[in-house]
Amino acid sequence: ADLAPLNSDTEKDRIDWSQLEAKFGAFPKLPDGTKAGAVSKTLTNEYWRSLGEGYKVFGDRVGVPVVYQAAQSEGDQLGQLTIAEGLVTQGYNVLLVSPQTDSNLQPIMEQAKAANVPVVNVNDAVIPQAEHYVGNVQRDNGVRVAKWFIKNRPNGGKVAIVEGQAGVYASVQRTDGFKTTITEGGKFEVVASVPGNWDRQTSYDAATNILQQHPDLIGFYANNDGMALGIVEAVKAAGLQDKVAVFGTDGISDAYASIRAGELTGTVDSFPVLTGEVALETALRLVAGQKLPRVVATPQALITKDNADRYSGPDARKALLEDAAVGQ
Amino acid sequence: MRDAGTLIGLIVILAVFGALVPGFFAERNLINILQQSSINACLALGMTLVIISGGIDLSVGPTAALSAVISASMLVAGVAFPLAIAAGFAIGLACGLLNGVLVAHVGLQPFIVTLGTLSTYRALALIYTGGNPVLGLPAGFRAIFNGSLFGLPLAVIIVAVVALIAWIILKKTPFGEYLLAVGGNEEAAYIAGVPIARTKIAAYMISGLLAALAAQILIGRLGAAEPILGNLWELDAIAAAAIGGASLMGGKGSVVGTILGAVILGTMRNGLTLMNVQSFYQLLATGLIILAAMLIDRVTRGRG
Amino acid sequence: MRDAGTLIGLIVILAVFGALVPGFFAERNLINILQQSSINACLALGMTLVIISGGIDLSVGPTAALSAVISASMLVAGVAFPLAIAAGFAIGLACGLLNGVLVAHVGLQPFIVTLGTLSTYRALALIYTGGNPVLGLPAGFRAIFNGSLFGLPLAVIIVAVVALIAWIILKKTPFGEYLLAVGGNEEAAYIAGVPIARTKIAAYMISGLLAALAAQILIGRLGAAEPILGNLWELDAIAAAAIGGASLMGGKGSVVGTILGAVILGTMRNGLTLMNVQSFYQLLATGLIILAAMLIDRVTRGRG
Amino acid sequence: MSPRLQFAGISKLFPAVRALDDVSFSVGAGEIHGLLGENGAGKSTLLRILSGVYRPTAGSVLIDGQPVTLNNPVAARAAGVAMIHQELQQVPRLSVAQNMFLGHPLTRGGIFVARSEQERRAAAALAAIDPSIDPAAPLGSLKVAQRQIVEIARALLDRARIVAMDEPTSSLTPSEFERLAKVIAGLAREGVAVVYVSHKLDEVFGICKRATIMRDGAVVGSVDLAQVSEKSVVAMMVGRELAQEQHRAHATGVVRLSVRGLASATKVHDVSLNLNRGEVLGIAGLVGSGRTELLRLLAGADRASSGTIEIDGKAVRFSGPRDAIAAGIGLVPEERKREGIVPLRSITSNMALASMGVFAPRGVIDHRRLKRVAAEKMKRVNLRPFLLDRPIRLFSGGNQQKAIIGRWLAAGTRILLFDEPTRGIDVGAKAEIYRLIEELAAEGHSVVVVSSELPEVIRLADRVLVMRDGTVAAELDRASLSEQAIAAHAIPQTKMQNGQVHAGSSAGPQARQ
Ligand SMILES: Nc1ncnc2c1ncn2[C@@H]1O[C@H](COP(=O)(O)OP(=O)(O)OP(=O)(O)O)[C@@H](O)[C@H]1O
Ligand SMILES: Nc1ncnc2c1ncn2[C@@H]1O[C@H](COP(=O)(O)OP(=O)(O)OP(=O)(O)O)[C@@H](O)[C@H]1O
Ligand SMILES: [Mg+2]
Ligand SMILES: [Mg+2]
Repeated sequence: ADLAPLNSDTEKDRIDWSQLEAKFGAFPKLPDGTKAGAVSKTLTNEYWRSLGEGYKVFGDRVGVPVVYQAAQSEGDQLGQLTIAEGLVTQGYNVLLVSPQTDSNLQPIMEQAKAANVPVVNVNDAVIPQAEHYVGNVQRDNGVRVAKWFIKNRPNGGKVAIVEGQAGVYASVQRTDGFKTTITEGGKFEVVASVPGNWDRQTSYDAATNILQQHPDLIGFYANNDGMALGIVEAVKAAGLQDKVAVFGTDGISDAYASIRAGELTGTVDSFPVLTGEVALETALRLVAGQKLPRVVATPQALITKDNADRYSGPDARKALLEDAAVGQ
Repeated sequence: MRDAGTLIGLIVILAVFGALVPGFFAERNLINILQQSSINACLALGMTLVIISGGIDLSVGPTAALSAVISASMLVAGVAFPLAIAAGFAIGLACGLLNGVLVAHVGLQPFIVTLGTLSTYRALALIYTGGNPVLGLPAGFRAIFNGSLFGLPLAVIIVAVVALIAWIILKKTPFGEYLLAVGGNEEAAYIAGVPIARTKIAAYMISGLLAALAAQILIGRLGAAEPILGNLWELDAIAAAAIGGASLMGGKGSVVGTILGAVILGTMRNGLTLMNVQSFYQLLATGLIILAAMLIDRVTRGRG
Repeated sequence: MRDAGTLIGLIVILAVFGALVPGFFAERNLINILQQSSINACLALGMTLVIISGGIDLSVGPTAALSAVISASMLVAGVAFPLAIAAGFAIGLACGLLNGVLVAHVGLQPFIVTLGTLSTYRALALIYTGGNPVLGLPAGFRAIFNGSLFGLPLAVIIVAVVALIAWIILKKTPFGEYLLAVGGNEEAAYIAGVPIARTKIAAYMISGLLAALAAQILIGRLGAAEPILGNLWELDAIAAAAIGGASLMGGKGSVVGTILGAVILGTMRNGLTLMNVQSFYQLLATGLIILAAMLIDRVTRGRG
Repeated sequence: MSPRLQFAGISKLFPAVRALDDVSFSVGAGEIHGLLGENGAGKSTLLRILSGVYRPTAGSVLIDGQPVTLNNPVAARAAGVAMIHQELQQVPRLSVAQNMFLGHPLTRGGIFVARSEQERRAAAALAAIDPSIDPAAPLGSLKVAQRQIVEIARALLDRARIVAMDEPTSSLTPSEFERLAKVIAGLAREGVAVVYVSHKLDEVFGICKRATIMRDGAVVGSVDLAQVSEKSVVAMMVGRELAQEQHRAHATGVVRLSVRGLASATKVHDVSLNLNRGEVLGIAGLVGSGRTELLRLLAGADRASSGTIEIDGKAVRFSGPRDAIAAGIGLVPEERKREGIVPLRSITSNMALASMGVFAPRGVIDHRRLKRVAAEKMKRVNLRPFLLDRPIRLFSGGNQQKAIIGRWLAAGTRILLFDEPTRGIDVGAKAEIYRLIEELAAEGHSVVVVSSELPEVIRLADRVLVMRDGTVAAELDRASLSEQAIAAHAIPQTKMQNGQVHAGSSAGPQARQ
């Protein structure tokens, strides 16, 4: 049967990560010699390294070797396909892929199907034919930041967005989530939405220009943390750190450090290590023959100075489980 | 034989991976290498002709993207395959034409012209699609580029045919002589009656056409066309041509060498992946192997 | 005056933005433009010298990244500023030296050499840092590159001084003549006794040094050194040099033109951001403005 | 006393070619020594070894009896060798003075180039031959002849012990040669050893006492020029007696090419001429009189601003050389390296470039036919060495020229335009080219020959047009043809009076602002 093209943000057949054990029981026994292969976008971004860490943590826990590879740069679409094809050839029992784009790993879906290997699409770009997806809701990143502004800046004002690479799924979704949510009430005005190309320097320059034109700006939303940290420097250089709130996305460690130092206002952490653990668990449950919902949602949380400690360190998982329980 | 150096380079690389990676020489893997090299080889062939003519085409990736999204959206809208494919090719030719006219008639530097059109064509692809991928290509279309013949993927066969045609063009036709003459000494070629502008424009148009062909192969494989497809393709294509002995000063280049160059790059990617080399070290290896390939070539071919 | 065309291009662009963007000509914004152009200008100056010598340096971004992460990690480890900065400069020189030796002594094509080192240096920076940014640069260090003098950001003044030195080198010293000669007619230069290899190597080393300087300015500004810093810098630097009249065939280029080229690109980015042009259209504008700048240049300067 | 310069057993092997075979001879201090030989005899190769550009495969160079190692041009210069290269070795974007001091600029404090001092000294060196050349002008703005003078002047700057001149006068006029001869004599008086290569035998006989003659890379002999005749020297060069041929006319009364009021945007004004079937039309004039530009207009290489061209009574318009070639016109250009050859390509490819359509009737090149035609045409022009697949850049200038003539033979061109057809070409090949031109005329081709060598014009032309300041100043038929007659029409009257026979002196230093 043909699957409808997946939209990970709206798919009905979904389950929250916190309910995996409750609904599908303890982690099952795996066939001997099970090994997992994973490929992600690039290791030049901490987010993807943390995801790999999560794979390894869970793999070690259940005694499954995991090979984790990444393309040489973000946007290296065919290179990533080559890597994924190599993994299929080498006979891994399950593949975890975080594609560069919605379609560049499409052939893998077919090759893996032919080889009877389940594929789990982990985060970011969404392969329409994916049978399994583990990750967060990209749009929600932007929505959460917008809600912070609506709650904490009740008088509204001017805000600006610094986007990632033009045309990239995560970038489009995050931007759209923020823009749509924040403009709903009519109090906020998005005065600029410009490309930062995932690049710190570009974002710094863009923020400088925006601040110069709109000195009364009250906040920035950046599609990732690297860009947000560049913006923070620009805000500091303009002497506006008390007036302008800056938010990033991803929750890399530098972002936490900056939040604790009172510079970056906040970020939306999507807990890459935990995501990696959940993704591998999902993948291995599939190997064991369990039938799981199409989407397993992983946690997200808006991190600010107040709650930074709660979501970092050893107790993060517990905190997130609590959040999940509240949310249910 | 001028391409011997490149061939030796390829053999060395194959031998090293063969020794290090079990199953490297499995038929399935060798076919994988060819398939994975085919798109770059396709682009690199066009690039070779442009480079021989004394130019360079940085816009191949965005040309492919523009061609892909337009073909794809026509296909999704139900247009007949031949028409949709033809439209994609026409886009490729048009992109090449603009590059060629700016270089040949207006007299701008090829590097800058195609740097400008690199952004322009990409922007057009993004604007046309609103940044979204075009999904749901008909299975029939995908079958065209996804089939096999004699156990070889059709994409490989198509590119082999293109290579043969390019070889014939370069070795057996007046146009090939004109390319070499224009790149070798434009002034002399002019006095000898070579149609300079037409020759250059044709080279860019072929490059555009082959970018469009690469796009068709790719979207057939992927089942979707994205406006950001083809990112950084130009660097791989140039690297393949240069490893194959093309001189960026013009007047010099080889179809066989370029194909070998593309296969060297493909082999390297494949082998490093199979060895599970971490991506930073893969990047390192990529850089070093490009340098090594040029060094081997240099040593075996001698100065000049 | 050869740079008049470039100047006219800049004036046109300034006039257009001035008309469209309120406050565009505010002193603060003009300073912004200069500051935002300064890093590219710094790189483009080195690139200009390399291009004049008949080469190209695609590795400036990764050179800067390698220099940045090494300086930064020394600074964070508490090494004295001058030592850490000197180490960064030494890295830049070493990267340039390797490029230069491969081009001048081994005789490889500049495009391919620096395409190879582009990957290699980037990989080294990533491996060295494990992919993580180096954070927490001492405030004292940051102050060096972040200060102002006479109301101008220090970065701008530093680059202006570099430009002046580059201008003197090109116009007044034997080395400048050698660069023009080597790029203009290498054989003639050799026969005349110009030290070909040394001249080329020096050009690449200057380019590496200026990439390192750009890196210091940037990490001073951002307070962090990332191994992925400097992505695609080479294209901007080449575009600035080419808009400024440098010929990628060698033997031709202008310091003043390059600076104007860098300011044109900086102005464009600034103006488009201030106009809040959507990202796809910004990309389109970037491409079209590069083409337009070359056309204006072409028309005002005439053939050749 | 040992000679100033001695070549001892020099051999040079290139891939597939033995360019020099055990060459030995010597040149004394204060001697002007001619070096003669056909194209490809090895003269340039020998001098390139002397100037450190090539290294010999065997043998050595001795200066004042001491063996010297000349590994590169810098070492050669340090050993006291200055060289004027056959191919102009210059950087067009640098100024005249910068070119002259390239590689060893004068500096202030070792840091800055002392431009004004360089220009002063350059002007002094140039003054001996052509004071009108502005040392501050970009070299690229100079005409070929002036560039050659710059090249000569550069060699004079060094206080060299040995000056090697490889065809220094190939684009100079006789009057410029006269000045050069004085300069060379001055050098000899100062004890400099001069090696002088030229295909113009009268020059060699005029200024040299002794000469060494080479053939196929080996020395045939050294002779005392006072004791031998030109004819016997030529015989030594070519290995046989060259018959002194007389002009033979083949012109018919049928007009093939008719030009009326032709003008270019720059240099040519109101040129009208007729060219008949079988006719050889000579065009003489001073350097800069617009001859090259006229030929370029006729060949479609430049656009005419006004005027008409008719071929066989039909008006034609050229938007490029392609049109002219289609109409049956072909140009053998003046600057062979820049406008003639595609250096990396073979003789065959270079020959076939203008007639690819002929060799590829169905779109694909018929290589068998191409090879056959190439062999035939290259035999006809007597290419040496007869290696049709070898890149043309490895051939001597004369043989490159032959390949370009072969290009038009292969293209079936009916109107051939020769611009300085024998510049840098040896007596043997020259005779061959003259014979070719006459054969072509006899076959009914129409030929235009632009030449600065008046004997050449007189030898070949059925009729001569003299150009002055971009227009036709006179037409001379064979009856009234003489060097004096040509000179009288070529030289502007005012210049005649003060004896200044120079083109382009209006661009002199005084005129510069
Ligand atoms: N770099 C090279 N590689 C191979 N062969 C060469 C090279 N340079 C010269 N030759 C060959 O060496 C021979 C001697 O050439 P050379 O240029 O010395 O002749 P020449 O006497 O100066 O002739 P001309 O009168 O035409 O200048 C020729 O056969 C030429 O083709
Ligand atoms: N492409 C060009 N652009 C500008 N000026 C030119 C060009 N070609 C020739 N000239 C100039 O036109 C004038 C006529 O030169 P031309 O070469 O036609 O003279 P010529 O009689 O053939 O002399 P020569 O013996 O030097 O060839 C010269 O002053 C020359 O510098
Ligand atoms: Mg010679
Ligand atoms: Mg002339």
